[in-house]
Amino acid sequence: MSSIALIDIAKSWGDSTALHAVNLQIEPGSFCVLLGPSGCGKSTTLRILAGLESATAGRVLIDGRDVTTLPPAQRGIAMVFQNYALFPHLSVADNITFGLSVRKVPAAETALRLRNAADLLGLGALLERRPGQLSGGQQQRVALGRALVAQARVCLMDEPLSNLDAQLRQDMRRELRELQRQLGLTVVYVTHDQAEAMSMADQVVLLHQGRVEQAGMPRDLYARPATTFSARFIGTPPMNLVALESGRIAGSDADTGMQAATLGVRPEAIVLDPQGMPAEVQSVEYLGADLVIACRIGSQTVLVRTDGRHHAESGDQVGLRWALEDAHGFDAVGKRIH
Amino acid sequence: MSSIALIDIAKSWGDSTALHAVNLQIEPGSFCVLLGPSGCGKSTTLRILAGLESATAGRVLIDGRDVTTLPPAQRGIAMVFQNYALFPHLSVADNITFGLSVRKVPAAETALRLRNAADLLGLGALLERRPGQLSGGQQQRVALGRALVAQARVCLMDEPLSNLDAQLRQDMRRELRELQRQLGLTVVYVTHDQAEAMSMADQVVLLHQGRVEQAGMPRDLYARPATTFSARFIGTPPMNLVALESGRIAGSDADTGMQAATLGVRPEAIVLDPQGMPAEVQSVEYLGADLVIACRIGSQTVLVRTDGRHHAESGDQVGLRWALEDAHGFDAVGKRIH
Amino acid sequence: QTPVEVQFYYPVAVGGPIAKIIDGFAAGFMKENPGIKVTPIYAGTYQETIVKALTAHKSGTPPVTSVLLSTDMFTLIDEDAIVPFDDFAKTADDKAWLGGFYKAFMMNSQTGGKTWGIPFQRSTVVMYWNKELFKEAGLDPNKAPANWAELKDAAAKLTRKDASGKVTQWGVQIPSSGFPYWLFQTLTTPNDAILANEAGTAVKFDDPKVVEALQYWVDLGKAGVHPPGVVEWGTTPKDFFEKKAAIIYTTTGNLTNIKANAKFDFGVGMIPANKRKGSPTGGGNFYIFKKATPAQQEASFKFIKWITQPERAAQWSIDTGYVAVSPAAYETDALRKYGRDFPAALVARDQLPFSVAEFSTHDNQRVTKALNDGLQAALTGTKPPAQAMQDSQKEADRILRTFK
Amino acid sequence: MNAATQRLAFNEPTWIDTIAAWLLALLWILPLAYAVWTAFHPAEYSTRFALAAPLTLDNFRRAWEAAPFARYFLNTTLLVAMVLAAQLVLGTLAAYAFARYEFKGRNVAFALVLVQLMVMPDILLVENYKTMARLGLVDTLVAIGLPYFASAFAIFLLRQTFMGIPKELDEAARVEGASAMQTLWRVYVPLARPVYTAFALVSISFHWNNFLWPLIITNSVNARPLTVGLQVFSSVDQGVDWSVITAATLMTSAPLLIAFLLFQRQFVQSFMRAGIK
Amino acid sequence: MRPRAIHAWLMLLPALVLLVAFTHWPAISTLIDSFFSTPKGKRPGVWVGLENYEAMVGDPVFWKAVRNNLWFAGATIPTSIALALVMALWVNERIAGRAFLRMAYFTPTVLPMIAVANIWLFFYTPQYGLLEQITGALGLPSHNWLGSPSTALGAVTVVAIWKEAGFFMIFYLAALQTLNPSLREAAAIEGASRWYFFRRVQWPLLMPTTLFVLVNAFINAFRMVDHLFVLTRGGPDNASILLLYHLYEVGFSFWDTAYASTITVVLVAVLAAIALFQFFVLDKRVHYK
Ligand SMILES: Nc1ncnc2c1ncn2[C@@H]1O[C@H](COP(=O)(O)OP(=O)(O)OP(=O)(O)O)[C@@H](O)[C@H]1O
Ligand SMILES: Nc1ncnc2c1ncn2[C@@H]1O[C@H](COP(=O)(O)OP(=O)(O)OP(=O)(O)O)[C@@H](O)[C@H]1O
Ligand SMILES: [Mg+2]
Ligand SMILES: [Mg+2]
Repeated sequence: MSSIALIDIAKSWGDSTALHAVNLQIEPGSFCVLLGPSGCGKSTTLRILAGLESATAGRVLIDGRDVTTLPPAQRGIAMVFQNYALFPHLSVADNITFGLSVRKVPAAETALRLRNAADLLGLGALLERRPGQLSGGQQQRVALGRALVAQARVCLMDEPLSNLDAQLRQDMRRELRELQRQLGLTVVYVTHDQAEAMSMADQVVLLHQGRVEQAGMPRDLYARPATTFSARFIGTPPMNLVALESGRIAGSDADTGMQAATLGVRPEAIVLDPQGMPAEVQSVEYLGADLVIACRIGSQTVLVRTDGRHHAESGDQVGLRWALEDAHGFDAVGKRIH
Repeated sequence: MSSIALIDIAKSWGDSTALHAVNLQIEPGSFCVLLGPSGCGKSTTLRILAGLESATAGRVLIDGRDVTTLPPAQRGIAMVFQNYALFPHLSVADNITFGLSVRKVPAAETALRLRNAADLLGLGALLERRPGQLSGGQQQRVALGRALVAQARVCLMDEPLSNLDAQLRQDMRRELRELQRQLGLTVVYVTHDQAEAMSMADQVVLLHQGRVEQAGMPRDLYARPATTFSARFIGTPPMNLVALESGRIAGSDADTGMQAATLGVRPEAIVLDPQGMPAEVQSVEYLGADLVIACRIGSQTVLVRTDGRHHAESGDQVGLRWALEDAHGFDAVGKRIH
Repeated sequence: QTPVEVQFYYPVAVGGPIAKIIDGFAAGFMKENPGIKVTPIYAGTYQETIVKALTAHKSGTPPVTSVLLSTDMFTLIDEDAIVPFDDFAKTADDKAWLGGFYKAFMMNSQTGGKTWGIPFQRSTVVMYWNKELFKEAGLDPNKAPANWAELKDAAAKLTRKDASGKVTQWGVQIPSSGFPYWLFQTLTTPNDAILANEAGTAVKFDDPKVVEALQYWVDLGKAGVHPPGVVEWGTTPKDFFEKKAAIIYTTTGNLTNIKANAKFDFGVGMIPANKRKGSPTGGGNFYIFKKATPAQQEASFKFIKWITQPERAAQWSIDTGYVAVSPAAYETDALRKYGRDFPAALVARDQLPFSVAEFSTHDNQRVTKALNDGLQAALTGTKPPAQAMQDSQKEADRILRTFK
Repeated sequence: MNAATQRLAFNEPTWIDTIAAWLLALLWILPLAYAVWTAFHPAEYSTRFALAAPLTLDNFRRAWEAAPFARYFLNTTLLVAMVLAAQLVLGTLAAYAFARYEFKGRNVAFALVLVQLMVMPDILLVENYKTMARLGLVDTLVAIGLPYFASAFAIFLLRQTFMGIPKELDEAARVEGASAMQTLWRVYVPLARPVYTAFALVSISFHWNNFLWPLIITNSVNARPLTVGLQVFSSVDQGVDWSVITAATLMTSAPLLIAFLLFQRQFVQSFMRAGIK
Repeated sequence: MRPRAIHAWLMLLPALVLLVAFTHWPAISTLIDSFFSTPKGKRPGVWVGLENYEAMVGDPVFWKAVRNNLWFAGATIPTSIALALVMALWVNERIAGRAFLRMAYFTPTVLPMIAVANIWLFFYTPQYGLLEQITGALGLPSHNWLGSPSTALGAVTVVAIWKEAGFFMIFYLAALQTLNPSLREAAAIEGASRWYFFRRVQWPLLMPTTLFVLVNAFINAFRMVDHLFVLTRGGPDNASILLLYHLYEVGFSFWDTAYASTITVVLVAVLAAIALFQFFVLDKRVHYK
């Protein structure tokens, strides 16, 4: 089990700065998920951790040891690259066992690990293929396999499941989590999938424009977003942020009884209740299990998530209601006040 | 607006067969989503449609015209590649406008389309960069941009949003759908994201091992899966498939009143009700808005999706209930019976 | 006692199994002289051989002896690479041997009263003519043109054109690529001009007789009986076989080749005379290198003397087509018989009394190039002959300045 | 992605290209074609192209007998193999250092390497002869090869190639714990295969045909390469005997031509981004 | 020094040692020789300063060689590179008889120059040479290609182009094989013509190879003289003389080693300056990640 610390890490390429003084503490044996919009610096953070990119400033500690200038091979890490980076000239089997053969792991052990990984990832029938003969998802699984067999103490994964179907992803998540617990791996995991972040993470780190916006347990981030950015970023559909004018929803008389610049309320926290706040249905999105209804109150639009078997049509008049504890208040600069 | 038809399309590489006699009819101006597990042949279908891969058998019609042997350029298509296929030596702007300059679109028009696409995709500040200087998601957006500015009548997209964060993906979906409607594009879209498939598609085609498993409107696929495969593939968490022994859930006395080999019921259709079928909580997964509880009845495990604010612990005794119309019956080979 | 080892570089400049013959000689010599081990080393063309020899010399490990062009004598002396033979010729027998070579060959082998080279594979330029074409042109096939006037005359008759006026057969062809100066000597010598002095320190390119000789050559071209421009040496025999040229000037070394490949009756004759008869000699001499040990030098002297004995010289001549280097060789039974069966082989010998040294001076190649450039300039019409020769003379004077 | 095996014909040569390519090829192969014609016919057909010309192997017999070609073949094969092996090893190491390492003096070092391209080896004959004499290597195969072991041409070529290898793969290998040497050997070298093939073909051809230096530095049949044997026929004192030259040429070049036909199959799409998104 | 730098130097070491021993060291001694007179036999070379350089400036043959060489370079470099590219583009694709075409283009590299030059000699021979047989059949007048000053240089240039194009073809071919085929697909979707695809995609991505080829073509234009020894020997009257040939004459015929060193020094210095300029200026622009 390895702990990881990033201390004041910054990274720029010429004028463009990808990371500004990122600080991060990851407990040994924990599963840390990096979350954030595209281009916020997740991969860069991972690559600095791996030693593939040199930080412009700051230090990287693994197990308390300063590894800032150490080459990747000496950091005891495994990594799944966002772009897979498979060796095109090697078969799937050789790709997966590349690291093992480099480290001269005995043949029997290698074969065992390969078989396990291939079974886990459903690659058993493809071991002789070259990467060029695989589908996108299969390539991604090979990349994942390569990192798994390494059994490094620290495993960095950059969107390792993004090209897999829901089913498989679901299975993989479970397996990964299990593996991580079993082997006591410290995992740093980049994803843009909320569900993934929520279900897997011990700690979620939300990055925004090269800064840590909020870090904490998943439930905390969901239940108590520290900023409007956090609030909107986590949850699908995102939290409704409604502009208030002295406690009333802007452009309406609906009083929320809140002293805040912005009111936040999650779509799934809103119930349709004819006695609730009057609103008009603007549009409806069908998502299978759920229906997402966009409703208008005053000048604001509020999304409501409800059961997929519901029927609603644009123009319908509905009432909205939510519990007080589901209402979040933010100040003018987007900071949580209550 | 262009219609598309695939007639008995098959594709093999040596021994391995990616597609077996695929038949597909896509209405002009419609949005067709290809869905299916990794490696099922989605990309291959798209590439055959594009003329990048030659089908081993069968014909491709676009607008009724047989284009089976036509080169890609003459098919009037645009495409987002699963692996992006960006030109590494060209700037983002040049990548996006590559096709326009091929077709000698006037400079003003080119600039306009570029600006629109860049705005839409949030690439405005990156136009001078090379692909190598972009994050994964940014690269994907460039690939998307290149297809969008082409304004071809048929647009093929291979997991165009897989590397974007939820927020952006949400926005992009909406924009894409709007653009498609506005321009009357015929879109064939590969995704592994259920929500995407459900919310965007006019028609969903579910592929399985190189065959069309089921094709239809999203709601149909969700509401009336034709096979157990469809049933499990669509919906997250997937539909519970419970083995029945003469109407009872295997290993228990719980009578479902169903004459089927397998009973299907969606996790979101199950309500926790102390009066319901008795079950024991095995594990709990927290997903922010939702909580997924795995419960045991007899020898079977049933997932239940419930409100994220619920609390449940492994070992709790609960009762499960569902409406009769939410129960699906399948025969021994997995075909729907009612 | 270990035998004295004699490394011996030799070039191959003609076809045939030269290497085998040389190896045979070496083996024969070693049988008679068990204390000496001769190692013949093939060293490419003449040019490559001297490059190899001098490179080795400059690195301190030259061969003991080598066959190199007779014209390289001054170069080798200037490089201080060789020793004269006089030092080794101590006995009367040796001296007699030294005196036994044709005078024409010794002209290139001696300077300053010393003998630096021993003639070995020597040749001279002769004229070959196609008897069939002579017959067709109404000329006597057995009588070769003997002087310039006859040559020009015959050439005119032998030149054929096709309907479009394109020449299909040239009357005479004197090659001028590579070493035009040598062929030029077949014109200057009959015009009674000698191009260089014996010491190799002065040349006479602007001598009116030289210019006149050049003018004659150029005029042959202008008259349309000789191909225009520079004529390739290497293809000249082929031109002859192909009946594209009725008369050619080329080396006696070509005799075997022409005999084998000409599908018609041909004649070999002396170079046509003008004021006198004459032709330059050519080919290679033995040299002994200075950096070899005295024992090696002695051994090589022995070998050279052995290999140039009349029987061997005769054999060498028959096998290769080179001219035998001494009158005695022509007196051997073998060569006599050969001469009887193939009289053409004796033309070179008969021409030798009139032959002169191949052009050679100090800083030889550079002076030669000055002459070659002038000749080619005149032949291609870039410069009038007199002008060309004056320019060459000036350049040569400049080069030879330091040797005066 | 899944491209390599089967592709539709788009942007591929048209029949016009095919014709043009063939015309150019016929032009290019003309000397070889001429060599074949001449070598297999009696000398009088060396300039005449009559269909009825009789075939003969006599030219080959004459050529074969003129020098100890069997031994020369052996020497040349050993020489070429030795030189190629050394060039590849040294060139690969140096190219990798130039392509993937940042260090002080890199540009100067590279300039020094490039200088070899401009310095013509023949100019260095005398000096190099002296060196070989000092090393006691004169008249050995090693002496022929040694000055060519470090090839600026190889280093330059491989450097260019290595620079084009996706950095992602280098990174992946390093993360997997591969040392620089392992990365080089297991990632760079296999990916650069077509370029290695190209270089090998060129280097083999060059050293198979190299003449002046081998002639000068060797004396005995035991150390001499084929070209020394071939040169016997190029003496122009007697004029060019095309029949035997071409026969000798075909005889000595045939292994190269066959090797080329076999090796050219190595030029297969080995594109380097197949596993990279 | 940082460990990575040490590592790098270690990898360079074997090559550098050999280069120094067999290139740089002799090159430096050549440089030194150029300031001395040619040693002749017992007379050792003496310091003459720049005298050799002055002699070179006054040597008309040298200047003739320079002019010829510039012309030769101007003709061979662009032509052979262009042809090499076209050939490589062809034989990179599935074209009928691909193996044969590849071999045909590569023959100039395989065949020994000694023999090849003699074959070209036949091609150029007046009256019955191949060229004459063809032009004769077309009713054109006979011409002595190698023997007239106006065509000799052109004739040797053609041989050089023949040799170089096939040589460079192989490197372009190898480079083309490593291009990402996805790009071709993307371009095909966008409707790019072959020319457009070449111009916008293949050509820029081949730049590292082009740089390599360019530097070599440039140097070869001053180094390729083998065929001259057989074809024209620089003649007639220096009409086809090239610098290196002149250098050979001076060095190995005239044995004027000091003057040969002088020409070598100038030639190498100029070539190095231009080649290194090409390299260091272009190199930054040709590599894309
Ligand atoms: N060049 C090839 N040679 C052999 N098999 C191939 C080749 N390309 C693809 N395949 C196989 O064909 C099948 C279909 O591939 P395809 O790329 O269409 O899958 P996909 O549905 O797009 O999967 P994913 O969601 O993982 O991208 C896969 O099993 C794949 O391994
Ligand atoms: N080589 C580079 N030069 C300049 N800017 C770069 C370079 N590499 C990345 N960037 C920029 O740095 C920022 C962070 O990139 P990074 O790859 O870390 O994003 P990310 O969070 O992984 O995004 P994504 O989810 O899209 O993969 C991006 O804005 C990107 O454009
Ligand atoms: Mg990223
Ligand atoms: Mg795919």
